[in-house]
Parts: sequence; structure tokens; C-alpha cells
Amino acid sequence: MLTSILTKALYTLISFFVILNYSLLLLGTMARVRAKVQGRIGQPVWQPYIDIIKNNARRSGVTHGIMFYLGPVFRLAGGLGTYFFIPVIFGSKIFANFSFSGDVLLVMYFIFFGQLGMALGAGESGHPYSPIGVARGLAQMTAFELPFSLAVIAVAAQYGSFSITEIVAAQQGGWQNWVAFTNPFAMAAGMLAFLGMSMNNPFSIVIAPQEIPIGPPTEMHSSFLGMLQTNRAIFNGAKMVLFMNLFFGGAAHPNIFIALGIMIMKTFLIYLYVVFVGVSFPRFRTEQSIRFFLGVPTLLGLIAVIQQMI
Amino acid sequence: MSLKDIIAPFSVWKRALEKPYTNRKPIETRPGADRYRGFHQNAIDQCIGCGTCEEICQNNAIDLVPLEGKTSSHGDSGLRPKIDYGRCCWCALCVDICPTGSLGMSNEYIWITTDPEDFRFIPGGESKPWDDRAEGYRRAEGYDLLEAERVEMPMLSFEESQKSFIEMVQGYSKEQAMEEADRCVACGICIATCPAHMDVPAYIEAIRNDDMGEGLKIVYNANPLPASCGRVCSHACEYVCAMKHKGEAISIRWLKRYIIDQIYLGDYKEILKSADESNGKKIAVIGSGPGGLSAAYYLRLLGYEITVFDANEKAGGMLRYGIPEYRLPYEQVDKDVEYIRQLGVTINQDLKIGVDRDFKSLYDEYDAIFFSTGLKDPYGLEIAGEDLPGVQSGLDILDEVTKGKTPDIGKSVVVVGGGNVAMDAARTSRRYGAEVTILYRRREVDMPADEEEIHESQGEGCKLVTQAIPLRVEKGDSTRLKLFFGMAEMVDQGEGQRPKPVLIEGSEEVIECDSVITAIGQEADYSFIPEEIGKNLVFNRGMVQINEFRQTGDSKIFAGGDIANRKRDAISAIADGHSAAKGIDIYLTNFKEK
Amino acid sequence: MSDNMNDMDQIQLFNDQGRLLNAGLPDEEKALFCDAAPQVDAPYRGIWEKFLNWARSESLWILGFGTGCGAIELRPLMTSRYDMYQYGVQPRPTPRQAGLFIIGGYASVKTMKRIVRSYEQMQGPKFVLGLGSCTVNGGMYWDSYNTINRLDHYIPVDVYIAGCMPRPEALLAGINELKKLIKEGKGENANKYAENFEWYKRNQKKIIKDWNMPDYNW
Amino acid sequence: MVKEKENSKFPPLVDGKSQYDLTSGKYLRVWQGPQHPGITGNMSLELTICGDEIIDCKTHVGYLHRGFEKLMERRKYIQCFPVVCRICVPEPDFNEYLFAACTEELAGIQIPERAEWIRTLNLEMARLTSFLMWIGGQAGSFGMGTIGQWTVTLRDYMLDLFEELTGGRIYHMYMLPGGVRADFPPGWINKLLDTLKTVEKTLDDVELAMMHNAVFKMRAKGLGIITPDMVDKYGITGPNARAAGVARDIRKDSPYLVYDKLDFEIVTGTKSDAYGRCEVRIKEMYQSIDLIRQIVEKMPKEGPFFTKLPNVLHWRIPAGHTYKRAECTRGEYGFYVQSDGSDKPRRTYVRGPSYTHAVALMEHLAIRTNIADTAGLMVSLHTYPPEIER
Amino acid sequence: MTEFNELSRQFQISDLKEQRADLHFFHASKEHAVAVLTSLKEKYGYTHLVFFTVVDHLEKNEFHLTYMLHNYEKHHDMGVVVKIARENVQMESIHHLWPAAATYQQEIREMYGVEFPGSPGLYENFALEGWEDIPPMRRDFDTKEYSDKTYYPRPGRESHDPREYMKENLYPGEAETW
Repeated sequence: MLTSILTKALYTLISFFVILNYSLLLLGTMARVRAKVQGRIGQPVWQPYIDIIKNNARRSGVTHGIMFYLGPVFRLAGGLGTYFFIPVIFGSKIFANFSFSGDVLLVMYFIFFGQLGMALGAGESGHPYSPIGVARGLAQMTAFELPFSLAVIAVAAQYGSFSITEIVAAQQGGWQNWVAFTNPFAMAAGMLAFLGMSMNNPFSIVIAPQEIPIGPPTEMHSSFLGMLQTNRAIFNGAKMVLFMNLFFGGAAHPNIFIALGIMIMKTFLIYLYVVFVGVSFPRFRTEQSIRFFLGVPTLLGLIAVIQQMI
Repeated sequence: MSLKDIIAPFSVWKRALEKPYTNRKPIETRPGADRYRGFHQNAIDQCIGCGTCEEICQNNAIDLVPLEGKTSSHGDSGLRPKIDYGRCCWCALCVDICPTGSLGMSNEYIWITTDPEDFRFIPGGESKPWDDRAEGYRRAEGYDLLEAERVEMPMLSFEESQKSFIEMVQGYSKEQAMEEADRCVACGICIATCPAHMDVPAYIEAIRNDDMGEGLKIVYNANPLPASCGRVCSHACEYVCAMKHKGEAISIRWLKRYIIDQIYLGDYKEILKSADESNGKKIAVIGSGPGGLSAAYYLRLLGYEITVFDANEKAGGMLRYGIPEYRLPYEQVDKDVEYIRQLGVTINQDLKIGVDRDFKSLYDEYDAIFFSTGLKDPYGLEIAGEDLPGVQSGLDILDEVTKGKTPDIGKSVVVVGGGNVAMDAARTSRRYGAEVTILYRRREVDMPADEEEIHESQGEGCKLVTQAIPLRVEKGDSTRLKLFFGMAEMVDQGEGQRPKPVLIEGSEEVIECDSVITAIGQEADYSFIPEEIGKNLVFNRGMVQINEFRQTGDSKIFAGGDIANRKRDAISAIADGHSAAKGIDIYLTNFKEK
Repeated sequence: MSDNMNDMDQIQLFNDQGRLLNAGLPDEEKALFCDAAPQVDAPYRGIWEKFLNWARSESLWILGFGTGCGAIELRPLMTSRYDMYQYGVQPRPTPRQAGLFIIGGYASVKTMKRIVRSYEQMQGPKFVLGLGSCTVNGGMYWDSYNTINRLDHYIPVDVYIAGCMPRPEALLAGINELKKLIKEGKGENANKYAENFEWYKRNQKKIIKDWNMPDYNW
Repeated sequence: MVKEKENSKFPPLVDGKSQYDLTSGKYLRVWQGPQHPGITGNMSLELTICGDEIIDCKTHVGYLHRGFEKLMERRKYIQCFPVVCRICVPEPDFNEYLFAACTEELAGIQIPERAEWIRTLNLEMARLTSFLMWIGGQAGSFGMGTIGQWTVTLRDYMLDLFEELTGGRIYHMYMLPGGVRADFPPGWINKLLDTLKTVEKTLDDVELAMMHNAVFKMRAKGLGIITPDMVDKYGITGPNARAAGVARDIRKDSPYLVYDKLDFEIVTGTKSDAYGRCEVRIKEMYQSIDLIRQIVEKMPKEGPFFTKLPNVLHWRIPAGHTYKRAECTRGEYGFYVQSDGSDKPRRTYVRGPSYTHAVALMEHLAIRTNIADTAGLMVSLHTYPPEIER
Repeated sequence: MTEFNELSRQFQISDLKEQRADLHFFHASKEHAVAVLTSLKEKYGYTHLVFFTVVDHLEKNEFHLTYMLHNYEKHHDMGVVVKIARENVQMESIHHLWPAAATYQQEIREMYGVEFPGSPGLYENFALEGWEDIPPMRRDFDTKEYSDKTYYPRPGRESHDPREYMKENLYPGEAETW
């Protein structure tokens, strides 16, 4: 029993370590891809590491109260929570994390949880732009959660399961079995929601620096910011893995390294898709993005659900 | 909104396939443009420290500071601009205005420091990496903030001028004077070089302001003979003028003349300060040349009673008797002299000390004596035949002309010498219709005469033969005389020495002429000073030794002018007179009682 | 550091407990402002601090506050021609997260107040880059009634860059110099500010008469 | 500004101000700027918001006040020449031109023809350069950083040209009273034409990606509408007015320099919202490129470019006063110079178009827009704070 | 100038001066200035307020308020100059004619101390903040002196006048001008 717990813990740590580094490097790489479109070279791929070290190495910090501390902690907990309940590689013990039969629901909860924690922390910072950003963030999140949930429900309905592992298992056997092809409406709704979830353009209104200086984390600094950045990497990784699992057949191969390679390729492409849209568009205002999510993506999600219902 | 609106934005990805705009090594690969206004450079030896850059800098960024290894000299203040990069705005107006063109800008633009005090430096004086940079901002051809050429002075044409004694230089009109005065950058470099240290920029400014009264005041502060000086001054100032580095110097002399020409003698009294109440002390001034008159003027202002003794019929000395009328009309000398006379200076004419009046009696009667008797005795040629009739001295000719006599020069004249007297004699002879040849031992560049005198004499048709050494004079056949002369070659005397003419053996030539006029210099005559007083004075190569207050070995006697000053020009004599006046004043107020 | 102290108005800055009095503020607003003076934070020692300094120097976040004309040359630097991101430098919209403050030349009194505020909001170690003549000795506006002459009187400055304006390349060179300083452990001006807080505060109060500001706190 | 709706949920506006009790505590008051990336330059907006809606806006300027007009009172005319270009940092050339033109008019100086052509060329380049920076700002203010990354680089290419011609990147200090400071360097014209080609090509890309962008359209259309009747009320000039269909362009109306010899039409739009203003400005950029090409073709190839001035160290200008204006990127830029016969101007007044655009007009337009749009609105008015407070 | 002639029948205006064919200046009395401006705007098509500023004539103890109007039909500028005494200056506001004028008036109040009763936001800060001296654009305010006193220029600078320096070095004891 103890050994199994310890092994599990060890495996999770390995998995966490891999995803953290991968996500950080992915962030750095994507910054370079974005830079390429902008006609420049861009930051070094390892820049996110230095930034995090730098932020943690800041000597002073200002606190605004207990919730201000807890904000980043909740956020990180949200990120970790999201990640820890997603099986990264199908069939692998090491990367199975704590997946269980109802994990889709838990993951959806955790996606929300981090945001709420952040909202509490930011709200206490006293800076007027933080609550504005929080309000925007929550409003937008509510909006994109709708098509996302519909997509998830459609997928769950399709396979009759709320377990990610089972959903992935059902998609094995070739790309034609992926949800993306078996249930394209759900995939479309989900991927559109993913744009909002990743807070890239055109849905970056929450942290829009031109309008409200960086939004909720305006007052976050030093190690608070370091924590948020770490979370950003993990959360990003978690989300991409989730979407890979839900819609693109997950990553599965008897050889763990090949499986990791598949995972990296797929998540890279998923992220590239976000960046692809991101650099091409300005951002929506809050009510525009709400209107957007409640429009076509929701419709697509509904179609997907209805399709499954019939 | 159409489908295009959704698809078109993705066209930005086209750029991802192209080469990035980024320059990876901008610092190394992007030097400033050839014209870039970067950090300053200064050709430190070309710079004269005139401070025009400081003047134009609107940011007060430039200081003039002494630089090690640079000392003040004539035409160089010894200061160099120090630029504060805590002020500079890199407008390069300093570069544009720099009269010497020494200031420039390199195309270097990176200077980082942690200490803000670093940002002050003397370009060229402190070694900087960009000192030798060829690229950088320079004033463009076709754009200039200063005028390099002087306003042309209206002059009689040579055809016209050689016919009469009418003054050749006609003087500036108001517009011309204003325009010329406008060229001045008011640096004040000339002040040190002017023997009288006249405040040149100030009176030029008065011209710009069209305030002649102010101008006259400034001029009289240092020069009581401006009408004469404004015409015949040797203008040492113009040789050091900052603008001369750019082109032509400001016509300082003509501008001074302009001021004087604008004011009638009758108005002088209202403008200039009047003499102090008489303080009862009496001073004798011997010689009414520029030195004597200057001393008389300044002493009179201080309240001394002045008596001037002069051997000639009219006052003015060499100004009147040594300079022909076409250069300095007599009424201008009269104007200067008359004002001094009006101040209450007594001038005794036709009274020769040593002949008509005993020097000793003056010595006893007066509280102090200033003498400035000038150089009157011409040097002889020291060659065979110089006693023949028709060989005369230039000074004598000029003297005769002044006195209204027609000189006996005949149809053709040879003038020997290269100084102003030689030129004057030659040109005067031209005016009497003679063919004139000037012989000079050295090269044209060595001639001590003023440039314009040489130029004008040639313009008026005097023939100049340089490197010619007179050998002997003989009685002529068709003409009165024959002058034999040999050609000389210039032999280098080493660094710092001027080359010496050496006769080329067997190069004898001959000119037939009616007169030979010698003008190779003069010497002083001290015979009027009695032995008992004379023994106190120190003489050095024919000159009286004086201290900075122009005091001679005898504390009561002061001297100045050509007899004491190697510069031998009117303005130096005036300066001597001024200094002597100061010296006499100090002497009489401090030392008389004991 | 002591020049001009004698002619300073002797405003009382601290009370007996060493808390700031926020002199110059109306009473009802004093509570809105923090009354604690900044503290000196001692650096770690040895290789660890060196490592941290390396990280600090390779990740410089500029405060996005264009205080003067200098901001105009920051744009090319930020964008693709010069691309400062490749040197680990990027703009940051809030002073809390920024570590490098680029003072773009002249600072009017009104801006100076915001500069001080923003500087104090930044978290140490923080660095200041002074651009152009104006920050050194007043520059072009040396005789203006509304611009300060010497920036180092009001906040400590790490690196000065000559020029008006310094080109992006010069700015980059300045940033490189700053990186070098940080790596050498010389980027301790935040502590200098805390140590000489009283002196700086007096200087600031001398020119900034209207001390009221939007209510953030440090 | 949205036209007053009949059934508006808001109380009416009086004198451009909403009738709220702003102190009631129901509203959030936030500051944008001066330390704020969404603000063009160093100025600030004090916004009172109700939700995301702005119900009151107050512009605060003066962060860049250097007292130029006072400083020029104590500087000689030539010393004012390096000073004036600093008045408007992103677009200094118009200051130089106008100050030089005023001085020349007062002093009665006629500059050589070629200098006029060079000046026109310079001003058009400045226009293009300034617009290139603006367009990046406009896209960036709505969150599309890509465009800004490109165009600021293009602007830098233009600055390279300026650097080679004038010796300075930002502050050119090129047009001084009497003409210009230097002729073209060898080969410069070809470089200019090459750069124009690059700019034109990239501008096509920018137009495609920005003006045909669904999200950009959604954001910019209907934002900050200027109606023709507001134009005179608020002293609106330049593209802001032209986008509203008011065909006023000083280059055409009262031609200065050599604009009467150039062939161009006034660009007008139909609706002056943020999008309409963008359209007009982009058209003007193309127009500017065309004008530069025309100038290069038509200008005299040789000749003097500078008239001799009196000695600038003591240059006095006869008493008098004049006003000169030029069409800069943002509208009417003007200099009023009064001389009292001394060597320093008695009074110089700088009329920057941003003065009215950024203060009175901005305060009016901002009301009832979304807080997210303030930056976009502000950039779409194309204001540069340094010319407001000077 | 038909406008001027017609207006001069009604109002106290004088000193018409043609600077250029498209720019005229004239003086208006303080009492009639706003009426003149209103007529120019309403009747003569001078609808554009180009700028409004003040010129300080300290030696005459006058402020010259200068209104510049532009007629877009004729492309003509009209500068209206109003002379008012420098003490306790008040002028009628024109913000009802052009809302944008309030900004000009706010700035003039701050920079010259001219009051415009009724102008919105008149007493708010424009460019300055916490200013305690006399209004800075007045000619009796010396900006250099203020700057030296307030902002401590960096010490350690010293400059030499070439003429003085050369005198010290080349002819220290010689006679100077008295």
C-alpha cells in the first residue's frame, strides 16, 4: 500500500517535472514563433525559466492581506489540480497521474477554481484594475465554459463515460477514431472555447495591457508573480493535454518516449493553433467575446450534444 | 463583415516565411550615417578659443577652459571649448558657426557611464575613441551661418586715384557699415592684439545698434586719434580676427573710421566725457605725434595741465608729415588734434626743444615730461653716389608735399625700400606724374608695408622689383641719375630666422632715373636731451628703454612712440601715450610728495 | 550626498516611531498612503547571489512609462528592428512587476512625482537608466521652470546614456552595461535609496509641492 | 460619439458632461496614465466608470510641459531653431518648418526654390514616418501587436533616410530659417525610392490584415464618431475632420511651399469613427508616398538650398507678428510668432492639433464608450501629448 | 477688408494690419471683443477658432489677448487682438462660442493669471501642478533664476571669457580703458 502510494507520488513528480519543463520550453518556443510572424527573432527559448528565477529572486514584496497571498496559491493549486487529474499518456503508469473515472468533471472544476482563487487575491490588491480584470475574466470564462461544457458533455455522451482515460481509450486505433472526426461539432466547439481558455487574442481582454495594465495580476509581483508564471506553464500544459485527450486521441504508444513524442507533437500543434489565431487578430471587448462564445461555439456545442442525444 | 474579414488577417503569417527585420548586432553593424551628429571633435591646434561656439549654444553646454599645453598668444586665447553632455542637444550649431572650422562631430554615438560627472570633456584635448573618425557631421558646402567675405570698400579706381591726392578709400555707407559690422562674432580675440587694446567688439556692436555716440565713446576710451587711426592704422587686429580663419577679417579699421565719419567735431563735446577739474599739476609733452597727443589727451582728462611742444608748423607728427593726403586727409588729423585742443591742451607749434627752448628748463618747470619725438633721421643708402643731387629721402618728399611744395623728382623715380614710407613716396611720386620703380631687397612677402599699400601701389602703376640690392648711383646720361643694382637670392637662416638676401655675383643691372628716393628706415635724434639728464636714460639700439608705464631711467621722464616701441606704428604710439598717462598719474599721485 | 542640504527646508519627515509623516498631504489623505520607509534588503552571499544576479540581469523588465522624449526610441527597440526581447528585456505595464525604469530624458515636476511614485512601487532590486542630457544636467531644458536638472537628486540612477535622444543602439549598449553591473553585484541602488531615503525624500518634497497622488501604496 | 438615443438609459449631457453625481460612491474612478501602456505618450485620463462604461472623462496633460514658449523668449532666433523640433517628438519637422517660415516671413527672407522642394519632401517623409508609427499604435491599442512590430520597423527605415539626409534620427534640425542645412547625399534619392517601395508593399499587407480584419472592424467601427457639426465646435482638423466628410486640407486650401505644384486630391471619408479615420490615414499614407515620388521627379535637380542670413549671433527681426500653418498628420499645426524688433522672439505660440483633439474632444468622445476602448479611441484621434502642453 | 469696415461701424475696432493677403490683424476693445468674435463667427463665416493666446507686453503694462479665427470658405485668417491692463485681469469667456476654448482659457489662467469667469474647469491644473510662484509665462517671471534656485544645476562648471583671459595672460598690467 505504502509502496504503491510512494510509487504513485514518485510517478506524479516525474510527470509534473516533465510537463513543467515542457510547458516552459513550449512557452518560450511559442514566443519565438510569434516573434517570427512579427518579423523579429524573439526571446531565447529558456527565457521563461530566467523570468521565474528572477521574480523569485526579488528581495522585497508588498502584501495586501491574507487573500493576496492565497490568490496565487489557489491559482497554482488550480493549475496543479487540473494537471494531476489528467492522464497524460494513455497506458503509461508514470504519466497516468491521478486519473479516475469522473476526472473530466473534476478537471473542469479545477479550471474554474484557479480563476476564482485569483479573483479573490486580485480583489484584495486594492488596485482598481484588478477587479476590472477579474470581472472581465470571470465573465469571459462563464461564456467560454458553456461551449466547452457542451463539447465535453457531447464527448462524454458519445462514449458514455466521464473518465478521460476511457475517452482516450475509445479513440485509439487510428486518427479516424478521434473525436475530432467522429464528433467534429464537439471538437469545433471545444477548440473555439479553448481559444478563450488560453487567453490569447482575440480573447485576451482579461490581461489586456493596453487597456488595463495586465488585469488581475496588476499588483502581483516578486514571488507571487513567479508562482503565477509557474502556474501559467503548468495550466497551459494541462489544458493542452486535456484537449489532446478529449479530441485528438491522446498520446499512446508502448514506448514511453515515442508516446511522449506524440504528446509533444500534438500539444505543440494545439498551441500553435492558438498562436496562429492569436497573432492575426486584435482582441474582443468583453461583451463581444461573450457574444461570440454564446453564438457559434455554443451552437456547435448544442449541435454536438443533440447529435449525440439522437 | 464578410468571409474575407475572417481569412484576410491570417495573411500576417506570410511574414513568418520571410527574413526577420531584426538586426542581431545593431551596435557593431550600424555606425552613424556619414552626416550623423555624434560626439564632438575639435582640431585642437586649429581652434583659437574664440568662444563663438559658447555664444551660440542655447543650452549653455559649452565652457571655455584653459587646456594644458595651450597658452594665450596673439590670435589664440589659449582656451578650448569644454562640452557638457548634460546639456548638449547635438544641434551642431557650434559646428556650423565655428569660424576656424576646427569643431566637428563624429558619427560615434555610444557613451555610457555610471558617473554623470564624466559627461564633460574637452574635445580634442582629452583623448576619445572618436577623435580620428572621418565620418560625422560637418558644415555642408553651400550653407554657412557666417559671411566669409567682407563688404567691399568703395575706392577710387587706380586711374582716378593716381591723378590726385583725393582720399582713395571712400568709406562705408550706413548699410555697408551695418552689414560689415554684422559679420563680427564679437569674440574679442582682437583686443589683446591691438596695442591700445581697444574694445573692438563693443564699438562694432554700437555700429550694429546704429548708436554712433556710444561707438565714439568706446573708441575714445582707448584711442584719442580715431579719425587718423581709422584710416592708417596698421590694424594688427585684423590679422588675428577669428573671421580671418574663415575668409576675410572684419574691416575693423574701416568700421572705426565709419563711426568717426558720422559725427561732427562739434558734437564730440556732448558725447565724450569732459576733462576733470584742473588739479594744478603741469606736464610737458614733447612731440605732437600720436604718442604725444594720446598722452596729452588722457592726462588732460585726469585734470593735468598739458603743454605740448612741437617743432612743426602743425600738430600731428608723422600722421601729418609722414602720411600722404590720399591716405589720410589733413582735415582728419585736424579733427583729432582739434578735439584734444578743445579739451584745453596747449600746443606750442614751431618750437623745437633744444633749440628754441632748453630741455632742462622744462625738466625743472614741469611735474613730469613725456616725450615721443619719433624717428626723424632717415638712414642713408651707404652706397657710392648717394650724395648726388636727385638722391633724396622719402620722408623729405612727403614732408615737402605736406608743406605744399612740389618735390623735385623729375620724370622717373626709383624708390628703394619696402616699408610704408617707400610705398607712400612711390605713390606720391606717381601723383606728380613720375614713372616709379620700387626696389626691395627681399621678397614681396617680406615687405613690411601693409598689404593693401603694396597692392595699391602696383595698381597705380608702380613697378616693383624685389630681391634687388642697390650697388651705386652714378650720374646719368639722358636722365639725372643711373642706379646700379644687383639681384639677390634668399638664403635660409634656419628655423625661426627670416631668410637673408645675398647678392648674386655679377648680376648687375641698371635703371636710369631722375631721382632715387630712399626709404629704408629712420632713426631717432636725442640731441635735444642734455647730457646731465641723458645720463639717467638707458638707450638700447637707438631706442629709449622704458618700463611698462613708459617710464624712463629718470623717474620724471616718460617716453613712448617710435623711439621706444619696436612696433613703430601709430596705434602703438597711442597705446604708449595712454600707458604713459596712466604711469604719470600713478607717479604723480603716489611719489611726488617725498 | 550632502550638498544643498543646508538650504533645504527642514520639513519633518518621520515621527518618533520612524514612520513617515507623509508631510505635504492633507490630514484626511494621510491614511491612504503607506507610512513605512523602504527597507534595506541585504543581498545573499557568494555563488548563489551571483546566480541570482545573472538571472536578474538576463531578465530585465522595463516599466512601460514613457516619461519624456526618450520613449520614442524605446519603440524601435521594442519592435522587430532591434528586438530587445532577444536580450531578455521586455516591457511591463505595471511598476510592481518591472525592474528597470528608463527615464526618457527630461522630467517635468508633474512627471517627477509619478516617477518617484512608480519607482517606489517597483520592487528591489530595481534599476534606473537615465537617457540623454536632460537627466544629467538639465539638457536642453536647463533653464526651464518646470523640468528638473539632475535626476540623481531624486532617485538613484545606475547608468547614464549620452545623447539627445540616444539611439536604440545606444540604449542597448546602456542596457548591456547595466547587465554587466548587475552581474558584478553593483546594482544595489534600491538599497542606496532606502539608506538615503531621507535625503531623497527631502529633495523630492522640495520640488513637488502638491504631494497628492492617486491612492496606491507601496 | 453615439447620437443621443431617445430612450437612453443615461441622463442627458450638458456641456459635454454627463449629469451624474460622480461623488455618490456608486462609480469607480480610475486613472489611465501617465504610467499606462494604453495611453499615447505621457498624459493621463481620469475616468469615472460604471461597469465597463465610461461616464466621465477628464484629460490631464502637462506631464511633458517644458515651457517651450517661455524658453524661446530667452533664446535668439537661431537658438530657437534646435528647440522647436522638440515640441512634438514623433513629428519634429513641422515645427522646424513653421518656425523657419514664420521667421522668414517676418524678416522678409525669400528662400531658394530648391529649398522649398526639399522642405516639402521632408515634410511628406515626416508625415509618412509619423503615420507609420501611428498605425502600429492603432493596431496595438486593440491588441494586435503584429502590425506595430512591422510598421515601427518601416518607420525606422524612414528614420535611416532622415539620418543620412539630416544627421539626426529623431530630431532632424534640418530646416532652419533661410533654407535647409544640407543637400541630398549621393545616392540618397535611390535609397529613398527603394524604401518607399518596401513601405508600400508592407503597407498593402498591413491594410489587408488590419482593415479587413473582422475583430478590428468590430472594435473600431462606431467608436468615437465625429459628426460634421462637431468639427468647428471643437476645432477639429486633419484626418479626424476629413473622415467625417469635411474636405479641408491646408495643403490644398492655402498651399504652402510647393504643394500647389503637386498633383493630389483631398482624401475624405464618409464616417469619422475609429475605422473611418484609419481608412483616411492609410489613404493619406499612400498619397504621401505618391507625393514624395512626384517631388523627386519634379524638383529642380540642382541649385542653392540656403539663403545667406544676417549674422545669426545678432540677428534682429523687425517688429511684427504672423501666423503660419501647415497640414501635419494630425491636422492643423501652426506657429504664431511675434517679434518686437529684438534678437529674441517676444512670443511664440504653438498651435498643435492635439490640443483640442486630446482634451476637449477626447473628453467629449470618451463618454459612454467602453473602458476597453479608451486606448483605441485616443490613438484613433492621433494625439501626441508633447504638443499639447509644450 | 469689408468685414473690418462693416464691423467698425458697430464696434470699437481699430488698427487693421495686413500681414499677408490671407492674414489680417486688428485691435478690438475689451468690451466689444466677444461681440466682435461672435459676429465674425456667426455672420462672416470665421467658424474655426485656430488658437487663443496672450502676449505679455510688460513694459506697456498690457496683455494682448490674441484670438485667431479662420474662415474656411475664403481661407482667410483674422487675428483679433485685445489689449487689457495687466492688473487683476478678467476677460469674458468664449467657451459658449467654441467648447474647445475652455481649454485655452484654462491654460491662459494658469500661465498668465487671466481670469475668465464662467469658463468650465478654469481653476483646475492644466500643465502645472502645485505651482506657487507667479504665473510662469508672465514676462516678469525669470525662468532661469527659478530653475537655478529650485533644481540645482550640477556644480563644477566654470567658463572663461576669451578677452578677459587673454588680458590676464598677455597684458595684465597694461593700461586699460578708464
